[in-house]
Amino acid sequence: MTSTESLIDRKQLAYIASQAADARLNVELETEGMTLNIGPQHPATHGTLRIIAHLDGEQVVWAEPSCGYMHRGYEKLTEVRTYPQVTSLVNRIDWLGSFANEVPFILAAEKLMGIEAPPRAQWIRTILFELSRIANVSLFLGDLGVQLGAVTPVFMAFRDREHVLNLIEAATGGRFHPNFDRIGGLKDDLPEGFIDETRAVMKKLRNFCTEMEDLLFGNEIFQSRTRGIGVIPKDIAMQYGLSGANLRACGVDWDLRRDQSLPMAWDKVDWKVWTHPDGDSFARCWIRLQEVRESTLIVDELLKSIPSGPVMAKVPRIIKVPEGEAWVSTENPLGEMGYYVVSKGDLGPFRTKIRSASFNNISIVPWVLKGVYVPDIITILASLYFILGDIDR
Amino acid sequence: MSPLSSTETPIAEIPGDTLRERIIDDLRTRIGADLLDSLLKPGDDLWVRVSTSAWRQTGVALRSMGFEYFCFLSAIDWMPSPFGKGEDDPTAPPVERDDTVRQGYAGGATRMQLLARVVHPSLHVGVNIKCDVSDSEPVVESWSPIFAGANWHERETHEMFGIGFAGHPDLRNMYLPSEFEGHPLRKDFPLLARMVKPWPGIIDVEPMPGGSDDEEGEAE
Amino acid sequence: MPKIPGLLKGLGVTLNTIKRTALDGANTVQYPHEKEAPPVRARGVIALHEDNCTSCMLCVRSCPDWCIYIEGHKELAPPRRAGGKPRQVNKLDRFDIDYALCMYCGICVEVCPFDALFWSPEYEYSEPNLADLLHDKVKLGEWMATVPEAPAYEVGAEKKGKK
Amino acid sequence: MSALLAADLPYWVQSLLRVLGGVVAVLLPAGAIVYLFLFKMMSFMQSRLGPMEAGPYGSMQLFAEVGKWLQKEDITPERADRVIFKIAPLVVLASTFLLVAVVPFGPDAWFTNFEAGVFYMLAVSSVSVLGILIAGWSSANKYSLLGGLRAAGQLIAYELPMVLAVIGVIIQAGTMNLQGIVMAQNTGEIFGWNGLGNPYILTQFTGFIIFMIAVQAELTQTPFDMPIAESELVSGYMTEYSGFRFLTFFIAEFATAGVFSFIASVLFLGGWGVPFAWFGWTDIDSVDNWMNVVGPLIMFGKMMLLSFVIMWVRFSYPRFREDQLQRFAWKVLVPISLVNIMVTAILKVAL
Repeated sequence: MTSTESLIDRKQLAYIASQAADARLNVELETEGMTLNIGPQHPATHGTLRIIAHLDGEQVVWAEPSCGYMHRGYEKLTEVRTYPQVTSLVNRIDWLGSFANEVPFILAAEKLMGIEAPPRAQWIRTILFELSRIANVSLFLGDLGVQLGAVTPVFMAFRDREHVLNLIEAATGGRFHPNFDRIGGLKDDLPEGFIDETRAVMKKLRNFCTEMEDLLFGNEIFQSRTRGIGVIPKDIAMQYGLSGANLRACGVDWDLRRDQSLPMAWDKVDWKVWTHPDGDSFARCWIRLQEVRESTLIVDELLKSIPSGPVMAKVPRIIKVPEGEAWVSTENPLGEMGYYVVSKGDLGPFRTKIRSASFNNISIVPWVLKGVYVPDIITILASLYFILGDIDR
Repeated sequence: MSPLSSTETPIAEIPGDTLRERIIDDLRTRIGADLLDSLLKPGDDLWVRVSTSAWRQTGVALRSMGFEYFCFLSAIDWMPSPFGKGEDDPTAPPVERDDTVRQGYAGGATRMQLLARVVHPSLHVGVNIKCDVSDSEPVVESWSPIFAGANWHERETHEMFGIGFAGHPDLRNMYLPSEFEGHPLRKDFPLLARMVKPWPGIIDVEPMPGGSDDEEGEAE
Repeated sequence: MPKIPGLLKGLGVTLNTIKRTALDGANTVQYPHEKEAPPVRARGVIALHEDNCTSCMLCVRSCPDWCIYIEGHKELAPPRRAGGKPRQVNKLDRFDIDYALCMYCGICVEVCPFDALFWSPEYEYSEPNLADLLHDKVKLGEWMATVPEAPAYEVGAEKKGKK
Repeated sequence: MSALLAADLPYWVQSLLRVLGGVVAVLLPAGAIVYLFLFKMMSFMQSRLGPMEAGPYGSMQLFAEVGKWLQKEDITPERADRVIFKIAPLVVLASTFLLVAVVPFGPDAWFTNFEAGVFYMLAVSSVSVLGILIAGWSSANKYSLLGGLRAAGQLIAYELPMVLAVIGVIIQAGTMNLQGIVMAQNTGEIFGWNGLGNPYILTQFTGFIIFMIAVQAELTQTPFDMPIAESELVSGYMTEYSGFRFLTFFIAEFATAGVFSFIASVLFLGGWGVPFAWFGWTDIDSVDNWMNVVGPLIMFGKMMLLSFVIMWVRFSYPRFREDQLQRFAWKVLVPISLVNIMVTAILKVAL
């Protein structure tokens, strides 16, 4: 504990000292601070997040996010819904990777019921999970360009993400909100031609990653904008509960796909967890880029070994989950997404605590934004990557 | 600038139940009798209930045991909702609802319980910690000096359940306007969406005009 | 080989894309003139096969948004076998889906035990007025014509073609 | 427009022709750049087709956009400094018109032809800073203020490399008259070979690169678009403008891009001229009259080429941060251009 606190203290002391020096200068120059509201309607917040930034010139003295413009009360809503109805709800938490939201909830319910989906369903779940990760993070890569002033990457991202969405739609019927996961398996099997189509699309996505590397990540301007900006040390990241690529960018080798046993197919294939020692904005973005590519490889591998068989285990027609509590979290596109489901043996959950990744990821913003410049606010926010629905739930 | 890099570590060992038992023992030696109850579901997860006064101390102990990763903090209201799911027929007699408070894993004595989860980043094992919150004085010591990330979670819990956190720097509302009254995630807070509109699921099929009550073949 | 500066590489990527767009065509579709066919499973709109509905209320009750409204009455129908007694059946008076509320989860289609509800990939039914999105059974019935055949399954699937 | 006509026409006709010519010389490049590069090239870079509905291949889209902007309400923020707020876009546009006044389009096709043309050009190009600064200040908006201040800092910082880059050209040409610079390039020779003339892009390549970078910054195009920076400052100094006034800014942005490309082609690419040796011309009086028609076309072609580069860079790059930009200007561009001047001067004297 002491080491972490002293680190914060040291940083803050250094910051206070620099502020005091600035303040003396400001007294001489008679400058005064300015409060800048970034959002709720602002191009950089892609949603309705508001950042209150107190500026001294273009430097941030303190900044604080103010969320809740999109609070939908999902934890309350789950309490009046049945288990099948909840999946269509939690779809909308992180709306770019919807399918990934359903999985931990369904797994929690399955855990309470003591059933497990058949292998084919596990495979397809994993494939769709990775597809939604690709759909989500590839849009992040494009959006990153826009936040940094490059207009072209976002269109390339939309172009190639479209193929992934088409795949998800062909399999599940919903482009954004698949609602395909069921307790005990999946709603349906894959349609004909899905496997070949997916292989072709994965190739396109890898090409897209290369393009992004050339267009954005290799660009010296991009590097100078992101390298060394918004550095988050390992222990601070842990304390704030940062997860996913944000945590791995701090050099923590932790991926929930690998580091826990879930009835999913990740442990059936060989893949790699990417980490980066720097902990800055560049590292976070770079990890995400590598993860998209890694995901395409995972999907390719899974498609090779997909078992045949049913996609639905035997479950009663009316699902009542036995009394108990369960916590399941998975490595979602944004980070660790978990559900703490409390059941009282009813048709619906008694209480669901939704632990969404962005809420934790964005709670570090006041810490990390201290002393940066206004343009860096945008870089850091973009690299932390949040989705409003995932913060506010 | 450091070079781009990646690591390739073998799949870590999945934490076993012996590890979890060791954690309970370790925690017991650190906080003693304040560890009120624990539950270990084999191959699943670990629940620990500590006394309200030892909440902060538990956090410190867990931190020093290596549970550095703060996952979430929230609360559970164990009182069954007096409103049900809002799927009642207003014409029918009111349904009887069981309103006994039954706590979940690791027991408890009060209606409100605090629930938090911290994770050991290298052992990949997590602990769910619970603590009772008294109805009369719902204040618990804050975890935010131990886990900086608890700040927002405590704000959220304060707002949604009305639980106070002593030592928290800034317990403003996160989501709701500051003048909002009530604590939405408490079970006695009605969900308005289900109150303002009648349930459409009430069977609305006109019987045969003066017809016989012959039900044969109805379920065509 | 000397490293090409990232700045030039970036210019190369955009130039390459220009070339690709010019030669292979754009990735966009000129919407009102040409349309992309949605996949067969696409959840566009819910179509109602009115004759199959028995107003059992299962769909209404399973709807998370409470956006389906059913009213019906009982009626005598001709007997199934010659010489039998006339049957009493439920006839629909009203079957409305409020598409302003619907979140396209498809639970109603799934729970329907009598195959009265189907998904159609039809998507062009936007309305300037929110209230006009409440579609009645006539409108829902018209969409039955657009319901496609279910696609075949991928290799390895257990079941073979079903609704 | 032409000095040949000047002798024969009454003064008011001359003035009218000059004004009309100026409007054409500003609006035509602006329209061409917007349609070809902003609408079409950017779309093609992004795997889409761009506007297709208005006219064949969307060629009338620009008129539709103008019509749309003209219909929009002209909003002045309540706490804005009204008069200044309204003047600002006109000041920015005015600097564009002032700039085009010295650009020669042919042996006799020029608006004014005075000796200190380069000096004048560099001077009036800074007028737009004034417009941007007062637009940012008078909007009574924090984003606008930040944008305006950034613009002021940036434009002043890049004025210097631009001036220094041009000095090399002036030294080599020995004149500040733009027409004279065109002459010098087209009558020049490379090691005795005059088949290409001597376009200064060859000898002043460093200067050309620095000039183009400075132009990019001067135009506030990506990677130097911090004053606008839509993801940070919404639209910077333009945030509060709507309707016609926004249109004015918009036209000014692309027209200035065109005019700067004109100037760059005059300074570095030989301007309107073709190598005089091709036709046996020796000086400006011996140039055939048809160059007054072909010259503007050549200029237009070179302008499009340079604006293509400007726009290509704009659509490909992310943007710098304000302090990085300043560092780049003062620590990289200024020293390099100073060295360039020195080398040019030494070579000029030595050779």
